[in-house]
Order: sequence, then C-alpha cells, then structure tokens
Amino acid sequence: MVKALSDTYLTFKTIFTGMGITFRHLFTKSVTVQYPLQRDVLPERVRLKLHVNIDDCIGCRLCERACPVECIDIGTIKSTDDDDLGETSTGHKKKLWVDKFDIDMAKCCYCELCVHPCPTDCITMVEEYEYSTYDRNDLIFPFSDMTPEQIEEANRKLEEEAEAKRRKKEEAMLAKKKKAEAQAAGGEAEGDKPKDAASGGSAETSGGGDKEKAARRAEREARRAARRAEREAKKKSEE
Amino acid sequence: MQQFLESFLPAGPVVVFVFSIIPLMIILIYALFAIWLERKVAGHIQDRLGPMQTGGWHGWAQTIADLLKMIQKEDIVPAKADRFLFKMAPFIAFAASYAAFVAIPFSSGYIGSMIDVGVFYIVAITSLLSVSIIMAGWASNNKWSLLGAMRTAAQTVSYEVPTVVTILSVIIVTGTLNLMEVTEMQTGNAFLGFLPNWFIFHSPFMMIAFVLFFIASLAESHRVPFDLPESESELVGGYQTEYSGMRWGLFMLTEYADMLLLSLVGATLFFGGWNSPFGSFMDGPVWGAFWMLLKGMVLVFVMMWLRWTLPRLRVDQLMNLCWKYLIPLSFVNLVLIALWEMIF
Amino acid sequence: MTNVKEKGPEVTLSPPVDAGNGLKTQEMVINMGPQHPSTHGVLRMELTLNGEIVTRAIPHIGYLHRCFEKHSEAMNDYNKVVPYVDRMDYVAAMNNELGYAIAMERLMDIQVNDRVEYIRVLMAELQRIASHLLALGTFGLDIGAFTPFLYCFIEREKILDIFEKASGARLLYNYIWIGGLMNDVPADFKTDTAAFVKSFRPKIKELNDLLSHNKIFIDRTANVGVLPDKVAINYGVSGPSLRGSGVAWDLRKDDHYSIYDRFEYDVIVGKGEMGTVGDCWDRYIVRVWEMEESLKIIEQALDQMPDEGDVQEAIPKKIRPPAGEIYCRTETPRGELGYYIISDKSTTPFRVKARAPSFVNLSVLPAISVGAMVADMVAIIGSIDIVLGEVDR
Amino acid sequence: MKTAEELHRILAEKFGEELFELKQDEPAAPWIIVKAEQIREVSKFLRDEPGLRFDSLMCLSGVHYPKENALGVTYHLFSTSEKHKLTLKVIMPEEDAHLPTVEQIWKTADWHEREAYDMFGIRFDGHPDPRRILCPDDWEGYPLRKDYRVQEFYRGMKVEY
Repeated sequence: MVKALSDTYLTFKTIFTGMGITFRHLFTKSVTVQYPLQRDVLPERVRLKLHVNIDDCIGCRLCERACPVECIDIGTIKSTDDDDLGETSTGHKKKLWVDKFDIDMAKCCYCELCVHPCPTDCITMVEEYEYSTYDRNDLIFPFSDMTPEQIEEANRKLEEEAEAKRRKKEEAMLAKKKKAEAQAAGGEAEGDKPKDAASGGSAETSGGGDKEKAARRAEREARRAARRAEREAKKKSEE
Repeated sequence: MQQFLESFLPAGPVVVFVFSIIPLMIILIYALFAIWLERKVAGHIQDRLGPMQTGGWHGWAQTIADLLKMIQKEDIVPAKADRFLFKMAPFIAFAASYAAFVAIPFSSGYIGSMIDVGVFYIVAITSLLSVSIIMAGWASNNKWSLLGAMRTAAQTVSYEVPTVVTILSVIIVTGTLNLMEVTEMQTGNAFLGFLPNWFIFHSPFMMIAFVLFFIASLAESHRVPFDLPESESELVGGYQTEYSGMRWGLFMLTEYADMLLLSLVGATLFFGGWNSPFGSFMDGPVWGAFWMLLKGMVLVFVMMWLRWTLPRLRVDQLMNLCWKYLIPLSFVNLVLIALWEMIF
Repeated sequence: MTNVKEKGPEVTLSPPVDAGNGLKTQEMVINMGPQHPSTHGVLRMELTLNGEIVTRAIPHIGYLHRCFEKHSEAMNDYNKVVPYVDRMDYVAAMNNELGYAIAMERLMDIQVNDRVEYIRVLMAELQRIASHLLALGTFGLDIGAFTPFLYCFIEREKILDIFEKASGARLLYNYIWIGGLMNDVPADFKTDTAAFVKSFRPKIKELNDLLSHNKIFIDRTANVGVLPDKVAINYGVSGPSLRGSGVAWDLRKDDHYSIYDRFEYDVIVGKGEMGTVGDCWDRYIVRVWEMEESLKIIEQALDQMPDEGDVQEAIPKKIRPPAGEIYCRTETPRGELGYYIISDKSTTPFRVKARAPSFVNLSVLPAISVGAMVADMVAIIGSIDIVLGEVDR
Repeated sequence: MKTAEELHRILAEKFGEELFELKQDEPAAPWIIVKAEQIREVSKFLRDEPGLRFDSLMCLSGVHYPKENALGVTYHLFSTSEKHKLTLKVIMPEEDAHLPTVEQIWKTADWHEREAYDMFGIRFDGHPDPRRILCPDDWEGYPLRKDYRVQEFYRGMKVEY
C-alpha cells in the first residue's frame, strides 16, 4: 500500500517534471535552419565536392592512386618536344596533356585522401553541395578542358613524333647495318678504317639531334625566363 | 436552432440533414487545425519549427495539402487481405466517433439530438471503435496488425470501466444522463460568486474523478502513454500497418475526432460545457459554442503536450494500471462522492 | 568451389493447445525486421511468440555486409583503409580510426607527439559523447519518448560542428591517420570545445529529469533483459553493456593505450538502482554518466594540451610495416574494438580483421530475450546499442 | 600475470611437448601453435586452470595462407582476473580444414566461428548452428580466401561488384 502510494506520487512527480521541461522548451528559440531560405555558414575545410583546377594539373596521377574507391579517372598524353604546356602556378613544369580527368562523385567517399598528395594543390574540396541529378551519369564531372580536336592533335603529334623517332632509329639501324655490311665486305682488305667511319657517322647523326635539342631547350629556357620576369614584375606591381 | 432552420428551409429531411452535417463540419475543420497544431506543438517542444512553408503564415495550409495528397494516393489493398472488411474498417471507425458527436451540446442553442440518455449513448457508440480496429487488424492479414488489434480490444474494453465509473460519479450529482441538462446545472457562480459553478469545483473528490477520467480517456483515444495499438516503435504501425492513402487518413481523422469527443465530454461533465467562466459575461449561444470548443481544445492541447513528453507503457503495465489502480480508485471515489452528496 | 546449401534450423512450434472453448491456440512466428522502426538498421529477429511473450529469438544479420576485410586487402596503402574503417561504426568513426591508427603504430613502432595524442583523445571523447547521445536518444525513441531523441540530437550536432571545423566532415571523418592527423585543429578548437563542455553539463541533468527518472521509463526498462556478469563475460560482451552488468571493465584503464593514464576519471558501473543489476535501465544510465566522465577527460585534456607541435611529424612517407601481426584493442562507445592486422612486409595489408563490439554484443541477445515481451525486445535491442554497420561490416 | 614462455611451458608439461610450438621471434606478440584436434582440450584447460583463467576470448579470426596452401584460425585469449594475454594458432591444410569448436567454452566463439566458416570455409566440428552468418545461406565460395572469385549470378541476379 505504501509502495503503491509512493509509486503514484513518483509517477505524478516525474510526469510533471517532464511536462515542465517540455513546456520550457515550447518557448525556447528553435534550432531549425530553414534550408533553402537560410543557409548555414560552413567552415572552410568542408568536404562537399571535388574540384580540379586543370590549368595546374601536371597529370601525375597521385590522386588517382590515392583514391580508395577509384572514382578518379585520368588519361594523359605525352607532349611532344616542340609543344610547350607551360608551368603550373606552383612552378611545376607540365609535361603531359591531361586529356581526361573524370571524377565520379557518385562513387566518391569524400575522404579527401586525393587532396593531400597533390604536388600542385590543383585538386581541392569546394563548398558546393547542390549538385544532385536525375541521372547517375551526370555525376561524373569531367575536368579536362581539351576539346576532342585538341586530343586528336596531341595524339597525332605524339604518333608523328614516335614515328619520327622510330624512323630515325630505323635509319640509324639501317646505317649501322650498312656499315656493318660494308665492314664485313671490306673487312679483310682494310683493317681499322671502317671503325673510324662508323664512329664518325654515328657522331654526326647524334650531333645533329643534339644541336636541334639544344636549340629547342634554349628557346624554352628563354621563354621561361621571360615568363618568370613577367611574374616577378607582376608581383612587384602588386606589392 | 432547429426552429430557426425550419423557418426558412422547406422540408423536414433537409433540416435534419443540415442539422446533422454541422458536427461533421466542426470535426473536419477541427481535425485540420488539430493536426497542424499537433505538429506545431511537437515542433516547438522539440526546439524545431514544424511546418513553415505551405500557405505562407507558419504553414497553416500544410494539413490541407496533406489531405489533397492522401486523396490522390493509390488505394492499396494487400493481395491476401480480406477486402471487404479491410475497406469497411476505416468507415466504421469514423462513423462511430462521428455518431457520438450527436449527443454533445455545443452551445445552449445547438445539440444534435436531445437524447435523454446522452452520456450512455456516447459510451455505447464509441465502443464500436474497437470493433472497427479489430476488423482492420484482422483483415490486413498481417501479424503486426493483428497484435495491435488484439491489444486494442483488451485496452478499450478495460478502460471503458473506469471511464464509465467516473462518469457515473458525475451522474450521481446531476441525476440526469442528458448532457444538455448536465451543462445547464453548472450555470452561475458558486463559492462567493468567485468560482464558476462547475462540477470540478463541486468537491475535492470531483477533482480526483476528473484526473481518473482524463487518464482513462487518454487510453480510450489511444494517445501516449497509452498508444499501444499503433505503437510505431514496436508494432511498426499496429492495425494501421497495411493502410495507406485516404483509408489511413480516415483512421487519423478518427483518432483526432476521438480526442475532441472525449475532451468535450470531459469539458461538459467537469468544466461547465458551454458556460462562460465569467458568469453571465460573454454568455449566449454563440459565445457558448466558443467556450465549449475552447475548453475542448485546451484539453486536447494537454493531451498533445503529454504525448511529446512521455514514453509509452507496456501492455501488461497498461492492464495493471487499469485493473489495479484506476478501477478500484474510481469505485472508492464513487462511494466518497455519494457520501459527500448525502452529507452536504 | 564448393556449393554450400545449408539451411537454418527448422523452427519448431509447440503443438496447438486447446483453449477450452473448442478453439486451439498456437505459438506464432513473427519477423521483426529487416524493415522495422526499432531494429536500428537492418537487423532481422525471428521471434517465436506465445501471445506477446517471446519464447525464442534468433537474430539474422548480414543485410549490410560490405566485406570490409576484403576491401582492405585490396588497398595498396594502409592509410586507404581508414575511410573504410570509418564506415564500420558510422556513429563513432573517430574511435574506429583511433583504434586502427594505434594498432598500426604499434606494429610499425611509431611514436606520435603529445599534441597529436591530446587531439586524438579529445576527438575520441567528444565522439563518445556524440555516440552515447545517439544511443540514449534512440533508446528513448524505442520506449516511445520522441522528444528526448531530438534534444540529444541538438547536442550531438554541436559536437559534429566541432568535428566539421577540424576535419571537414560531419560523420565519416578520415581524420586520424597512421602516425598523425589529417590536419591540425583550427585555432578556435579549444574555445569551441570548452564552450560545448560548459553548455552540455546542464543538458545531462535535463535528460535525466525528462527521461531517465521518469516513472514510466523506469517501469519499462528496470528488470528487463537482465544480463548477469558471468554470462556477459562468457559471451564477450564489452563496453557499457558489460559495465551495466556491474563489471568495472574499461580498456582505457585496464589495457592502457594512448595517454588515458594521464587523466582522472571513474569507471561507471551499473548498480541496479531501479531493479536488478544488468537490466536495461542500468545499461542506459551507465551511458548517461559516462558522458559526464568523458566531459571530465575533455576538460583535463584541454588544460594539458600543448599548443605547439606538428601533427604530421610522424606520418611515414611510405607505410610498409615489418612482416608480423598484431591484435590491438581499444574502447569505443560500444565496447572493445580489436584489430587483428597481419602484414607481409608489403604496402598492402595481408589481413585486417575487426573484432566489432556490436557483433559480439548482439550475439548475447537470444540468451537474454527469452521470456520478454515484444515491447521488451525493443528495449533490449536499444539498450545493447548496436550499429548494424559494425555488426555486418 | 604470466608471459607466453611460461604459458608454453605449462601447456607443454600438461599435454606433451610435441604438440606445441612457440613462435617468438616475430615483431608482435609471441604465439603458440596448437594441433587442430587438441584445441578443445587446451582451451578448456586454459579457461579452468587456476592461475591461468582465460575467461575471455577476445577474438577468433580465420586466416588464409595461400603460399603454404593452408588455413589458420587465430585465438586471442585474455584473462580478466589474471590480466594476461595469449595467442593460439591452429594451422590446417586448405583441402581439409576442420577443427573442434570452442563454442561451449566461450560463447563469443559462436558467431566468430560462424563468421570464419562463412569467410574461409573452415568447418568447426560440433558447432550447434553451423550456418553462414553474413552471406546468404546459398552463397558460393568463401570470400576472404585469397583466390576467391565472385560468382557471376546469384539466383539469377547479376552480381555486379
């Protein structure tokens, strides 16, 4: 009986305590953020969407390798020697055409592991979160700014260069062969002459290549120096 | 009011029709308002806002939008369900609670039907609700629904006893079952002209009777902490599990109509019905309807407030509470009130 | 490849009993889940009911199986496992990361500096509070009280805000790396955390008033699902569920890791205040008071934390642990999280096995649920506090 | 509190030297290799012997060693009263991987053994409920074996990933 009475008392007491709390909350300020009308201020580190500044990308594929879910797909084309891709804003030399840089945000797990290894800081998480679509394929974001023609051009150039190199190599091989044949033919007659000729010939061909390369290098360096000067001037003017 | 209608409307049946449609209008408008209010109360208690967009000002049109959505929804009947019973159940449920409104005196000028056994009629007709819920639970052919329906049957039958006994304790004082007469007896002021002459202030035992009645009415209308039939975290949705669209909407409407019904009965029995709390100030048939609905809504608000505060009882505790506490207490209280009546 | 087709044991129902009026009654088998509001995910319970009383309960798991272990073996870098580790116990990702990082650091013999240790402890304890808040809120929800759930969430959001400022994510952080952290905490981390601690203390009292000491709540949870301590140890139950049974067992104190020996705090155990030791209420209240202890640790850690230090100092260039294996366990909000890592001297893990606390804790469910009612089942599942992401991995 | 060497000595005295092998030169904790058919008695002894009292099985994991063509089970034991740890290992040939269950000794092993069976196909003799636990009952193959290939169709559904 006593227990029943104390239980009843306790029941009413705790119920009224609870009702008091809820009544107090009835008049406290609500915490709701009415989303489309109001927006939260997001901290700067938020991880909401990947963005790639393709001008800075050197095609090193470190981000692709770091991704645990394989949502980054990078395709690169080697640039030919006569192409100049310029430099990134961090001063890295670009050597590869990035013809494909697709990020599948549907696969992305927002872990930011790809952001940290990037040497040029070109892949970043940005504050954009309203990108839902009706089609899953629309969530694949292509970042490469190369047009198909440019890609074709780059591929063609690369092929041409490879072709040229191959031809050169073949020619060199052919020349070598010929020399060897010549050597074999006249080997017995003249003892050490063909050796000289062979070495001379090879020196000549490689020398030509070297000259060409050196010229190109000089040109590139000049251009780079010009750009550096320009940048420094800009910096100074900013200061 | 009936004479007023008859003065300009032609035939008898039309008058009766118009007359009987009034509670339906009240229920529908009230339900729209109450569901909106429930969401607002829940929202603000939980430091949220509740609906804010639809209709502009604090989302007042949210329930109407929901209603339109529900009407448009596909009418799904489970393949293995008992189709006839499944479709009938919501209508019977709503009919039961709607029919009960006929005996409620909304104001001194309006009562659906001046039944001499008004209270008795209300108690009897609301029992139909449990029939419809058992129908719904059985016809759904779902084990969770069946469990919910069985719980309802036990709960409704048990809690009718304390409800009736507490109502009886008021009847001892009034000596009539007609709710209009009960209300009329509470007109005027008692106690130095300060407190209204309501039955809740009639004697201390009346207050206990009201508390018991309120608890029992919570259980009757399946509200927290007694919402076991549809307890969503245990039985998925109880008897409502398989219902969707407007059929589910009818169950929802019934729940809210039941809340109002029991609140109005409580207001009539204990809080003076359509009587103004300020004596003859702001009195009259129109003000009467206002006071009646206001008193009802206050009780409905308390029910909502409780719902968003308390956890839910278990089914055996529910029965314990009823049979071991409420029923003995209400009988003791009945005797005490009778004694009080004899002495004073 | 063998073709395995083994069926589960047939559920045998008791023979129909004559009810005395020409009708017969029989037990009923009912599926609780995988789509059920209170199974905390996709757990399926096969319940045999006698009326509303459970005579047999068989949990079926695996609906959320992602084969975390196979994934780990496919990663070519140990650090790439961290995002997967996050997704095991997605409610307490920081603690998962901490456990993995500590295991790998022990295997590779890396010593991290003090600042890293303090930040890790702060994060882990904040996460513990956040996780307990979710557990308590959903437990209240299972019992039928909706409002405490949202009060808990409001507080939890504040913690997630702190995490978001530090790591950029709100749920799956990838913040604690092997040998360090992803990045240093922001400048206002200390003030934020101190402000949270200050504002959170009164909320615990409010939660107690609103829910813990509510008579209806006590009636629902006391003496329900009693888990005796011997049974709990034999089943390998750990964490608050074990401490609720009165066993003072906390890996932070008993199996030293990180810098937990520098702080003063108590191990909370269930005392059976409202019923029997080891009932649902005890398991619940242990979590409530553990939040208070975590606040103590956070306060001390904030005082002692050094302001200087490179958080990426000890991160190895290439993670290539020596061949060997390690079993390392830490205390997460749900209990003992152990990692069994085998390395074969390459950069790819040979085997990463996680001994998930929820997995083990859930296995005790059939033992303690017999004789309970359907409504009690919900309370028992809620009080064990399982996260299906961790059960199924 | 006993070290692994002491525990090894105790076990060797009790069950005979040739059944156990102590591996100590590894960087991590030392372990004891136990013969498959012995594991049940050894476990019971370890749990009940005063002074040992390994009352808790922390973890039970299956391991596949593709080079040795073997499957292994690793038991991590712990004593809550004596506070010492022990690692037991059982190595079995891949074709005939079965060993006695320890489910009756530590209930923790119940689901862990089912998991090891599910993932590696190690059979535990005497287990009361030897079913798959995480994969569906009619799944083919054992996913955590190193040579595992995902089946192409499962009940007519294409297995995509």
